[in-house]
Amino acid sequence: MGILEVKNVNKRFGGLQALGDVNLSIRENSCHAIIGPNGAGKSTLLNCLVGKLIPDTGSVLFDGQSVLGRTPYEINQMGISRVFQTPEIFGDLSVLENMMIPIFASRDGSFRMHAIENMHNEKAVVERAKQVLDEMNMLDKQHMHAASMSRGDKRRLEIGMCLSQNPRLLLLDEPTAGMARADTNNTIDLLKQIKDERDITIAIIEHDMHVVFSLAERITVLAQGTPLVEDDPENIKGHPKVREAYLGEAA
Amino acid sequence: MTRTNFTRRGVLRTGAVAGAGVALPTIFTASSAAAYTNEPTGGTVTLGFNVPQTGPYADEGADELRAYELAVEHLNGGGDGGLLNTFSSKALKGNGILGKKIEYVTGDTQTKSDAARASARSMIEKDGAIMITGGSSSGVAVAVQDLCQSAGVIFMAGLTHSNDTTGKDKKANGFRHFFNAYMSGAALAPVLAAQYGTDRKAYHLTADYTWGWTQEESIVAATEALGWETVNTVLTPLAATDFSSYIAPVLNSGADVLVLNHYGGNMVNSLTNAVQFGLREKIINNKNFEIVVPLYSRLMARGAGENVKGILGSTNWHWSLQDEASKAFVKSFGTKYGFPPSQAAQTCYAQTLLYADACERAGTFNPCGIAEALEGFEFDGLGNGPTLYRAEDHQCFKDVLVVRGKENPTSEFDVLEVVEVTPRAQVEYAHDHPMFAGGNLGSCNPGA
Amino acid sequence: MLGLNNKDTLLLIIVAAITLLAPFILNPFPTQSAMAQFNAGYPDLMQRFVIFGIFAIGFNILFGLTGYLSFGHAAFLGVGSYSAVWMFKLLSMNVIPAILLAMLISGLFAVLIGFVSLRRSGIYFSILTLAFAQMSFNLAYSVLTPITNGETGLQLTLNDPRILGQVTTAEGSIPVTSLFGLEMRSTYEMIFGPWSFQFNAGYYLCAIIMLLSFYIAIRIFRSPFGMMLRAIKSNQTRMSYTGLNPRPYTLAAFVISGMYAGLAGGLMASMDPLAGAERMQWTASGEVVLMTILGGAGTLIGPILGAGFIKYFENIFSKINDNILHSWFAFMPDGFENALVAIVHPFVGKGWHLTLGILFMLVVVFLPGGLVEAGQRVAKLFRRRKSEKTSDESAQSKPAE
Amino acid sequence: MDAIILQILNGLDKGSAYALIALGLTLIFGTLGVVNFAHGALFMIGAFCAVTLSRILTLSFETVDPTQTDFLGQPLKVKTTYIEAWFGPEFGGAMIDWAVPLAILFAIPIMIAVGFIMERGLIKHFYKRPHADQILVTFGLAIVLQEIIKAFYGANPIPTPAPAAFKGSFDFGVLLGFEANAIIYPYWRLVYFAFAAIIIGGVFAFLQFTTFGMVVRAGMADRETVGILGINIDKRFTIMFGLAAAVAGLAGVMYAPINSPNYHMGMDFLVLSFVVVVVGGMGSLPGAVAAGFLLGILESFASMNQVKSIFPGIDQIIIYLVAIIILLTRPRGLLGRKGVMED
Repeated sequence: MGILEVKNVNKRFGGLQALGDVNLSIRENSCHAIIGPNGAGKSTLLNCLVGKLIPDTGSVLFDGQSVLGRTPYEINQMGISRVFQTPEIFGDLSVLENMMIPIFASRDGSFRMHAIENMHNEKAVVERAKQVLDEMNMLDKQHMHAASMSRGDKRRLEIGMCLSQNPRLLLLDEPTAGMARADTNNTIDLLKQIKDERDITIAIIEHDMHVVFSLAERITVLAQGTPLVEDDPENIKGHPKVREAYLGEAA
Repeated sequence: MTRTNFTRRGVLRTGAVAGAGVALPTIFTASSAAAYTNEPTGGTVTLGFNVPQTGPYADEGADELRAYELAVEHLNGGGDGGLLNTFSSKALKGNGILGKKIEYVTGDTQTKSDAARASARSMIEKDGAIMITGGSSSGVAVAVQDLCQSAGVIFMAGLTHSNDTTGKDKKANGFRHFFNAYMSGAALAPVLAAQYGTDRKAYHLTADYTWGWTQEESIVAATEALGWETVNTVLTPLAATDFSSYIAPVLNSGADVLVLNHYGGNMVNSLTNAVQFGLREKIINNKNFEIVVPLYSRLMARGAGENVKGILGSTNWHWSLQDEASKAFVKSFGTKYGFPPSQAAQTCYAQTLLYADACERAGTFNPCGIAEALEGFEFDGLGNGPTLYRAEDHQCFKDVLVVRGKENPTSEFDVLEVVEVTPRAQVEYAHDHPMFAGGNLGSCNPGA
Repeated sequence: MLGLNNKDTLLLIIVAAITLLAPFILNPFPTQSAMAQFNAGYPDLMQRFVIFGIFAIGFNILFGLTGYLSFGHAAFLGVGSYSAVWMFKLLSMNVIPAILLAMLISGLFAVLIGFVSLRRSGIYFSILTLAFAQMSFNLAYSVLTPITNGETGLQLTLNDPRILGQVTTAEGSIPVTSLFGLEMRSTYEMIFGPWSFQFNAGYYLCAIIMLLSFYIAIRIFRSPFGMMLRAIKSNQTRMSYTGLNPRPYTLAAFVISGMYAGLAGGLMASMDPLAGAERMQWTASGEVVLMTILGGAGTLIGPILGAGFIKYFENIFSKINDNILHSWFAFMPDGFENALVAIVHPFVGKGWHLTLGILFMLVVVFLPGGLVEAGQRVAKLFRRRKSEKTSDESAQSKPAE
Repeated sequence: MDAIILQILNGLDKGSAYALIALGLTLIFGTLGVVNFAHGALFMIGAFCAVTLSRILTLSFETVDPTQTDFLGQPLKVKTTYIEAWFGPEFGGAMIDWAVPLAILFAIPIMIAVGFIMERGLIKHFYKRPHADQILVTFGLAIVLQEIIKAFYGANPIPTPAPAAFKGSFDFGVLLGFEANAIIYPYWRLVYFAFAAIIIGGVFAFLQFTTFGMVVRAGMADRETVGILGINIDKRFTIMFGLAAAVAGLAGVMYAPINSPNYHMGMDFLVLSFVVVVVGGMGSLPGAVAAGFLLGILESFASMNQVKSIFPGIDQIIIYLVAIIILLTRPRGLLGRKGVMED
């Protein structure tokens, strides 16, 4: 029984079958990649996991509890954090503040009226935020305006924000899309380090095979809304169906 | 700018020293050395002219202001003396009021109760105005009158036509020269009956706020007393600009007269719309369909252009009146500004003179003395014939004009013609008449 | 001090000093001088400055922090005023219960409107709030006249019950608003040479409440809650994927700012017990938007500056007439004098709207951050002159005041 | 039944004005992303184009008529217009009579010029600025434009009658078999409705069938892509602004006989037209038109006595009530697209 169990999930948009009978099981503390050609339904699937979309049929269980019908913030509070394709950070806030918000969210839940409380009395949160920034090697940037950072740093910050919540499942949506090679490698190193140092499950949607094969322990190939194969990376590389549906096409 | 800053710093220092000494402060308002609010001490006395300078009534406000400036000029002994020569009371000598030269401050009511009060308060608190006058709507008049009552200064209302100003909202410190909705009804109804017959069915469109309601009530009562039937009364939103959806059903209702209880922009638009719908060419119940606008303002009527031709209404005063006082006023005003005065200008001019005269006769600027001098004051020579300032409600009683939109105007000012001068006796009413009940004049407040 | 950092404490102290010394600062010109026209140190306007300051501070908590642009905030001000006047009519002339009720009722009203309007964001939210406010105004002007007294505005009468206070004074007038016997209108006048300064009880009550509101606003700005609100403005998607529910945060901000508006309305009624329906009209809502943007949205001091700026123009410029112009330029030869009067004439008195419109455009074109930016630029100019070595600090972004 | 038809007709007419103003607003929103609070002022300027033309046509010289006297008792100065003096009373009189329709020709260049100047001089600096700044600057501009008009024409409404040929009203009721006077409708309002239909149709055809229009529509759908294609968007934006100004101005010209123009008529319409645009859905031209007519008709229905007797004061709030209901049931208005003006 994996930490995330997707069973028979279907999703239609009008006439388009975006997801057809998707079954997926992600083992705890593994790194699971979901790959597939454009329009294979990867993002739709991801959106079904985080509460942005509700599947027409099927079930999604996280640690034995259904996530269906819950809002994104409720699902986050259950322990799922999401990293977006283009980094979603609080651009108008400083880096340190960006980091404090998820820590508050983990501590106080989805809403708390701490309007008169003083930031000085939140030393624990500040310390924790600085600690995570330090881990991300971003402590020197803590006073920067988040929006003014490079894309790689934004990505790093976003991942750091997710990690600060100690999520049990980290969902990454094409974390290196649009990045320069150097930034991509940095991100891979960062994710490797996370994988090695923490008890965390990572699910990654990715286009870049370099990233996938550097990180993934298990790979699911999605094509036309249906899982084609699920196997270890070595087996996927040579799998004829995958070549046909994906690599062959891409190559 | 730098100099200003130095001054300010100087003030701060000296102020702090003075504050430390606790020597100088004196109290005023609640209990002070002065006998009443803003008692003039120097050689001048300040009046506050509070008129709409922005918003839809800005032109009316501008005309009021012209009249005030003219009145001040005449009272200070300038110009041709205007109505000082025709006024029945001869207390005024053209040397200001009680020997003090008149100065004035102006403000913008914006035709909003709040803004009008703010403006009036600033005149009283900052400029030391001893009397506030002006305004172009009843809401503003009532609101400012209430303020003047509590501040302890006299309020001489400008253009305000609602019964409430001297009815349920009357105040001891407030005085109205202008006529009111009841008088409009009382003056208009007999003329309507004479012109259009007593067997008429009326349809009222009424602006949905206090003034509209009192006017509708007054006109309905006056016309029904003469045999008219009221088919329907419909309230229209103040903010409405297009009245077509209210006017279109009129023809089909069986009514043969449309009464527009609208003022200002509302009146211009509803009348224009009604004429557009061709109501006036229709024959209903074998009678010509007629439109009535109970309260006319010449300034506003100009906005309706040709549509006012032949339409009956009432007005406080009109420049074509041929009595000596009206002629003198038109001459002074016309010579100075190049066009004839409006009814708003006339009432504001008259109010200023009446106030100054009351001060002279009372020998004081104390509001209580002035109120006493004005209460029950009978006068003539201000353009409205013999007039009484009634003591019970501070309402002037005088002749009311029934006018009609002129068919062949000779100039852009020549919009209305006087059909009948309704004598004062016909528009008088008891001060406790039900339409005016519920108020309490209270006692005069000198503010000190 | 007071749980604020040094910079905020300094700001609060400066604002407090300016507010408390306003009767001096706003009356820099001797009473009889020609420039006395520009004096603003009389009770009514000083009260207005701080009351609209409170209104704008509250509006800024919503707009400046969350970015939700409400176009119906005047409705809360109006509701607050009506509640306060009703309190004067029914209970007593003490301002405390009136102000409390004003805040309570406007808070409830804000919960109701906010709950519905906050289901949408952006301009859809703005139009929803506008629609609610316009409905309130239109109804208050017409159908609801029994509660609001329509066109005239709700006012006190000699027939009000006032169960805990006196119905009429000994002289037979309507009693005046007071704070446990201290009449709001009582004024000490201090004559110092050619100057006169007015110290008004009502103003000081408003000023103290304004300082308190300002202090609370600073605390909110600097609190975790304030940070959450800024996060909402910055990125709602990230907000909800971080496990935070934006809706209660925005609703809380909406209600807080609604209560600020109600407080302002209650104070307005306490200073002058008449509540006109116009203060709920969309133009009044627009005015507070303009005040906030003009001063600098999202900054602490900006809204107060904006409020002061607009109210100054409304009250001082509208009162300048040709007579006064002539007295200013009287020292010049006649031809010059008349020419100058003719040039200035369109911008003052009945033309004050024109001046205001031009200034709106100038400020927004040249000072995108509002009046606060002007201050910052001047400050920066001085700082640069003083020392060149602050490069490290200025590179860091800091939230504006 | 006749009452309902009557109110539908009235609503169509009100709706025409709303739709025309909202159309221009939406064009500006959709293409330029600018919240234009000065749009009402453009409508007002349009109406004053009509006033101005009729003033120009009635420019006159004065002759003294000793037989009559003016209000000061001096001999009356009689005014004769130059037009009548030059072209004879018949033709000259006809030109004065037809001032409003003629003003359409007069207004088009003026409005386009005003639009160009506004866009080049002011608005273009605000494309990248927050909406709040756009609101402030265009609101300031609206006040300035208003005050300028007020300085020239005063605050009172100025009568601007339609040509005599369009006076009176048409009896639809008789046509449909109702009794006389059941459904009457002024001729000029019919003209206004037809005019609005032509303008709306023209704008749609322009956007649909011209290359320029296609680029603009593409720009409304996705500004970035069009920018990437290397098309000079700036120039087109200026032209769009001119077009929107012309639409608003023409709406104003033709509206002048319906309600006498005054300097603040733009502000009266501004709030309503914003509601219309939003109810229609930001950035949707058909939405703006549909919402204009819908709200116009509902407003007319709400003013029926039968309706008012059930809900007193409903005509005061109907537009806002409908706006709230629509926005709550359809998050982006009637035909709005996702992501426009939601931040």
